[in-house]
Amino acid sequence: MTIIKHRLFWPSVILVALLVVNMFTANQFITVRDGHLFGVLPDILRGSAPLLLVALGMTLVIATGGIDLSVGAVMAISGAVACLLIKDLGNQNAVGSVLLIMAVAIGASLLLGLWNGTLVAVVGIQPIIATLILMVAGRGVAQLVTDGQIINVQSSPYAAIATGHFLSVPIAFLIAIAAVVLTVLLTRRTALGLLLESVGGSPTASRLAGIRARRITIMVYVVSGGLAGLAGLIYSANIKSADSISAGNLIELDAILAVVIGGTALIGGRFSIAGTVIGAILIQALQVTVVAVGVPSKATLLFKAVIVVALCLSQSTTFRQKVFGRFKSRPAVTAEVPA
Amino acid sequence: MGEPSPVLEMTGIRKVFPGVVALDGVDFRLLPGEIHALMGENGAGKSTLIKVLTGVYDIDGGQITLGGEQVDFTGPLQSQKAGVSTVYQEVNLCTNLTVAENIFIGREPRKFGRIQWGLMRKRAAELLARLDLNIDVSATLDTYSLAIQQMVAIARAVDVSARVLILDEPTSSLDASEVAQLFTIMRRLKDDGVAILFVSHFLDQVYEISDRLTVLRNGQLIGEYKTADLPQVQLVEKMIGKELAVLEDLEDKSQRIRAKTADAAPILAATGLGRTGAISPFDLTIHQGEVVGLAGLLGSGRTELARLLFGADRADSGSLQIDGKDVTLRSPQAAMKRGIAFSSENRRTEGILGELSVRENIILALQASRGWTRPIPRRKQDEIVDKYIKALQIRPADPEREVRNLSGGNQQKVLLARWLITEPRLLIIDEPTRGIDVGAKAEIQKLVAELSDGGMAVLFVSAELEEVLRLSHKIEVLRDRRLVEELENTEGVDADRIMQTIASGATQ
Amino acid sequence: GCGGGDDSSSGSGSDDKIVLGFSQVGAESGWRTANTKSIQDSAKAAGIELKFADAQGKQENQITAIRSFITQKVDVIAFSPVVTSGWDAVLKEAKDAGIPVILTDRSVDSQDTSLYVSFLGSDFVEEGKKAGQWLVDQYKGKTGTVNIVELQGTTGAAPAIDRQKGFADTIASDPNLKVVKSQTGDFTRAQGKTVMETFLQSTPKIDVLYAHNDDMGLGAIEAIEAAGKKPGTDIKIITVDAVKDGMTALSEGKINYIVECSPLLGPQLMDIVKQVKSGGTPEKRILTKETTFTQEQAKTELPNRQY
Amino acid sequence: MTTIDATPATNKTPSPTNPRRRVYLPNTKYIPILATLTLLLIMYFTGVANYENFGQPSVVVNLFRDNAVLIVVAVGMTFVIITGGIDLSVGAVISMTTTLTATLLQAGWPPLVVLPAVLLLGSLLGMGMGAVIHYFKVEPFIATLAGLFLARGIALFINQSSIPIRDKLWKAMSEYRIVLADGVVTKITSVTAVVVVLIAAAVLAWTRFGRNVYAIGGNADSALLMGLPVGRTKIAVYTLSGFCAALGGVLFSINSTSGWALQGQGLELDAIAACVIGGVLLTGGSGYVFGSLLGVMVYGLIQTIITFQGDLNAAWTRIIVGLLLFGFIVLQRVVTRRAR
Ligand SMILES: Nc1ncnc2c1ncn2[C@@H]1O[C@H](COP(=O)(O)OP(=O)(O)OP(=O)(O)O)[C@@H](O)[C@H]1O
Ligand SMILES: Nc1ncnc2c1ncn2[C@@H]1O[C@H](COP(=O)(O)OP(=O)(O)OP(=O)(O)O)[C@@H](O)[C@H]1O
Ligand SMILES: [Mg+2]
Ligand SMILES: [Mg+2]
Repeated sequence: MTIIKHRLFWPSVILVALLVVNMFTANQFITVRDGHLFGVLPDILRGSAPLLLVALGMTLVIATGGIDLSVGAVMAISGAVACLLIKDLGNQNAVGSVLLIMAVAIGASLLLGLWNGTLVAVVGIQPIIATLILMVAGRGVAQLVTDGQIINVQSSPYAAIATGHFLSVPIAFLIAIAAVVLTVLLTRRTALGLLLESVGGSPTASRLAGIRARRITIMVYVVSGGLAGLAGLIYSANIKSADSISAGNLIELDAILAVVIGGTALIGGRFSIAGTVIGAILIQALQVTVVAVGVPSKATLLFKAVIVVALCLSQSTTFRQKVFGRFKSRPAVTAEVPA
Repeated sequence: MGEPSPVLEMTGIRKVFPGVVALDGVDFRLLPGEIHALMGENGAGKSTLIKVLTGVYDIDGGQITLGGEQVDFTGPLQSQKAGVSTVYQEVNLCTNLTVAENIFIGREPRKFGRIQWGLMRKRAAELLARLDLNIDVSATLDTYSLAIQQMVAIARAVDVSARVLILDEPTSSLDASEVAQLFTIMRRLKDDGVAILFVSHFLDQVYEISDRLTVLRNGQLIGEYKTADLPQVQLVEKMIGKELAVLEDLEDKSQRIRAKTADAAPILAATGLGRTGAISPFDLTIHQGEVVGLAGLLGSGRTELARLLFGADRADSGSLQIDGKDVTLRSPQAAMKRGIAFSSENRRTEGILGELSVRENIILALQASRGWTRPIPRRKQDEIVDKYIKALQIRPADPEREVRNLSGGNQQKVLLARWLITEPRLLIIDEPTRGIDVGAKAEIQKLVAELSDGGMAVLFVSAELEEVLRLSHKIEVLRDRRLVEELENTEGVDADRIMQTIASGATQ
Repeated sequence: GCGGGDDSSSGSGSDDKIVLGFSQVGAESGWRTANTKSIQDSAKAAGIELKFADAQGKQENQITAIRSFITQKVDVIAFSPVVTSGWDAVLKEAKDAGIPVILTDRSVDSQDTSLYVSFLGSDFVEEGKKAGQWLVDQYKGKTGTVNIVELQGTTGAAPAIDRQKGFADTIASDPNLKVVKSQTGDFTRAQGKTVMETFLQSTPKIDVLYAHNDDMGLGAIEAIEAAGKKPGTDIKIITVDAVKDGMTALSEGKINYIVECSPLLGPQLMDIVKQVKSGGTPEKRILTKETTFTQEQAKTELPNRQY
Repeated sequence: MTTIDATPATNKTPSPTNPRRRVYLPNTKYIPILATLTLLLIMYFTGVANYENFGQPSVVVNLFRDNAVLIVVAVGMTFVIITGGIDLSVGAVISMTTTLTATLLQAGWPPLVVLPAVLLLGSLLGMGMGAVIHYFKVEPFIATLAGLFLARGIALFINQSSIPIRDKLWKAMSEYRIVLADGVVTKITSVTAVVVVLIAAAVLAWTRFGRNVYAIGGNADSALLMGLPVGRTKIAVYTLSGFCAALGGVLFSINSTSGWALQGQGLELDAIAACVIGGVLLTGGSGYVFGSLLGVMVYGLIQTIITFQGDLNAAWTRIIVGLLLFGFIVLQRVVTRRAR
């Protein structure tokens, strides 16, 4: 009974249902081949890594009551920068240089995050507009970096972050999970999570409680930028090229959706990283399922709409009460009014 | 008995929240033309009863009849239509709208469907004038202090010609003259046959205005009494279930002599500190172990003064010395670093974080001052929180409950706890006893006295003059956003003397 | 320097210089960028002043741009329509203003063909047909069903619809050829790869992949290799476009056949512009010179590819 | 908009009406709008100074015409955002409306049936989303995102390709020219947009519904306790937004005499951005229709400048749009802050 009431129960059920569907449609759900995991499930997990990373940063931003639309553009820039530099390497397979280049790309993404954070926290621009600026201009910058063309690289260490395996698990997924664990530690083992939720709950009250709201706000945008940059690297490593035009296109919407599915409210305050993880994997699983069951492309969106509607209703306590709970004579007016 | 039949009758009301039975088999009735006080400690269930009545909450059991007919309101809209006009406990208005709109929204004067702004403003101004309030009704509500907002809420409720008027702690931040105005209006309505339900933690007010009272304790009905038949002491006993004895030792002023402060260097000294439009430049010194009270009428600038000392607003003139060193407070953190704490009068928007738990709310300020990298270990948190939940009798004593589900008084205690655990050297408390029940209020006063004996300086702001007089070593009197006089709180200083100071200032 | 990099900010009044307003669809792919570049470069070379507007894939932006060209009183307007329908009104405005319009790359379905002077571009249906024809030829006389998966372009985009149609119509002649899965890959490498991964997981046997552009095909190749199969051998691959990366893969044997869709319309367009301006009437329908490539042809052609 | 006059400048002086002050300081709540307007004018004249033909009246007139759809949609969005919500479905509703209109007209339905039918459908979809948001307490973002998928899904399901409209009435509406002055011509679409703005502004400023919208955005819980019809109002604003989007779709179909399932992609973001640039707060409770109109104009003017510049490729177009937006917003911020 208490499990059913849990916020994440229904998203989890839908996720499991989607996985079960894939179990039947797929040749292999999960097997070991050449010493690593192979099959739909690893594919889904690997494929969800960029979205997971972006959604993770988005969760923190949303917890402070903000939003970050620029993640897609940051992904594009980070991938473009990395590929441009790797392409010019004498030996593209030199692990050290590739790692250095990845650090440079992530550094650039952190700076972009800082730019967003500054606009929001210091200049005081509404987050949606502040990050819209970078969303629009950032992709332009990425296109400029790549001259509008796709830049190919032949670097196996670089490709490994997306397609390699470590201890037979896809590295991309490991990176995403490492980021998740790190974020959880960072927010829950320190006081950061509490301060974030406080700033998201009420900036005024937080300020009067002595919280440096501005610093925290800047920080979450920086983190979001960095994670988006990492996601951009994985995205581009996956196709061994920088595609500045489509990298991260519209990913902000999916990321926000993942966060909301995970039970973090857009107005800020309480956030759930576990929820975001489920949300992101769910979205990836949904995308795979659509292809796997052969939904014709003209009906794809309708199919997704049905799932999202189901999800959004399952998120609603009121809906669950009305449908599954005891039937009441009249609708409950549930105003959350403090005494 | 020749009692008229009740306009409102509630029987066997039961309301359960997850983990709490807020009301259990409560009966309540309201006669036409009476003022009926609903009494009980913080968290007794008064506000819940009112919300159940007006349809904000569903009931889990029992019946409500209004004017002889059984009703089942689905929301405030319905109850309002049925003639029940309500002022809920915390000011529930829309601060982004103008004063006039707040008063008239939902029933604006219209012509051909078009709102008549001029007429609306005129009527709003007239209405407020009857409450002795001359403010610009076309300014948005958020430019006014909480007390003004409360008056506006009252004006709104009173203006609706209703059968039943419900006032949940309307006087919590009003000063004496506003209360008097309100009572005049209540009496007039009562004479018109309106039934009034009144909640207050001020026993004097209850005895002054009410005809009968109903006492709740822990969600249960204790009884219904004629006010005249029930002496104060007995009422308190019924409310808290035991005798109240804490206040006595405070009464004796002679004990409140500043032992250590006389020669101590001042903690804080303001010279010509001020902020344009908020408060004129003032001088103020606060010593260790000293309780400084701020007295003044609504909008006299007490809150503004306090905010300057905490860095919540930035001063634009004068200078501030802390421990003899010149400082500029640019932010609350700067003040906190120097041992200053400030609990805002506006607990709902500037104090509590509703979604967070009691524990998180309590440790917030301490945590903020330590920085995010040094979390307070969970065990230590639990220890501190437990201690203060006990000390301040926060109920329910569950540290993991969301604060927004606590009753108003208990939220106030949580805020107080938040600042006490930072062990400040100067504690600024703006209306700390607002909405707090008699027992807890006495506890808080005792606490303030103890803290000051222990060397903490306290800047105490309260609309209740008695309280200020009882606790303060010296009293700063404000008027029209100006500090007009400083009074040593010696024998002979009493409420009248202070009112005189304010009034004489007014004639200048 | 911005984009085209030329300094003449706005028509400085030299009367003899032709001003061409060009509204591009967007920059949705490398192909499109090459197309843009070709037009900008050849305008410069031909001494034509180019007013370039990027519509970011939106019809409303193109309409706006064309109207703005009319306001700016350019000499000729050219554009690659985002969609086929819905141009009558704005084209009529251009006609009223006496400005000739040239369509490039994609056509419009106006019934009144006097609204534009010429259409220069490829025929997407034809491209689909060419791809299908090659497949039909490959499997001529063989028995046993051939399982085809298709990576479509962006759902609703004209090339996606036409390339699918042309292909489907042609392979219908051989009942053995069966499209078992068809899903959009949004014209991108990443989507092409992801969708192909799932195709490989959910389809027991895939013989042929038909991708609506090279990029999706290249993404799919990654997926095929990751699944331990050999692209071009285990699974035959047909794509459209013939961009450099695609041609490289073709010459390496990873792709089997590419139908060209050339982005280098610039020089031809400038010729038509000059012709129109000097009072000539160009042909109503000018097809770009396009061909198809097999693996052998790719090897010889590859060094010449610039985009 | 509203006729409320002088509020004390935020220095909170308790003095009631001081008639003289009005002369010096504009009402504080109009400062954002005035700032936006001023900056917009500066931007316009910079354009005039720099580009040939920019000064022609048709540039301004075309601004309304090219952005008619966005204006109408932004008006609906303004209502939604003022209540503290958001509507992501508008772009998709446009595509659904154009596709449906074109399909039905092609199938020979009488235009006078098609018009109300599609408007009704859009409103119903909006109402449905509003109901889900209110009754089931679903976040507006996710509910309207589902609406987006649904509406575009329906559109794509009906027809993926673009469909020409050959109906006489539509063609006539599309071609009808309204001559404002010599050589300055506008179309039905822009007139419709202006009318919608005026009506919406009046509704927001002068009706009870309008006031409820602000109240809910200020504090929905309080609004409920004040006895305002919160549920009804919320559902109404989403219905209104759905209607506006459908109307936008109709204008679109008139403008282009065609229907296409990918029409209006990303338009929701443009509409939201326009509102926010025009001073509407995403947290709800404040903003004006007129502000949103200015926001659209800013957007449109940036677009116009880019076309007049005429030598920008895709990358530079994006960068310049971003920079202009940035400059505009930061200036707007600085000006508003100063004035307060
Ligand atoms: N929405 C809610 N969810 C859970 N518990 C609640 C909720 N509202 C009130 N309670 C609980 O119900 C009890 C009664 O609260 P109520 O607000 O009625 O007290 P009160 O008598 O008005 O107190 P006060 O004098 O402090 O205002 C309290 O224990 C409170 O914690
Ligand atoms: N009589 C009044 N007329 C106009 N505005 C007033 C009046 N009283 C208060 N205000 C408004 O209230 C605001 C707050 O004043 P402040 O908080 O300093 O008062 P206070 O002395 O703390 O009184 P209280 O908190 O009891 O209202 C002021 O900014 C002012 O705008
Ligand atoms: Mg209460
Ligand atoms: Mg005060």
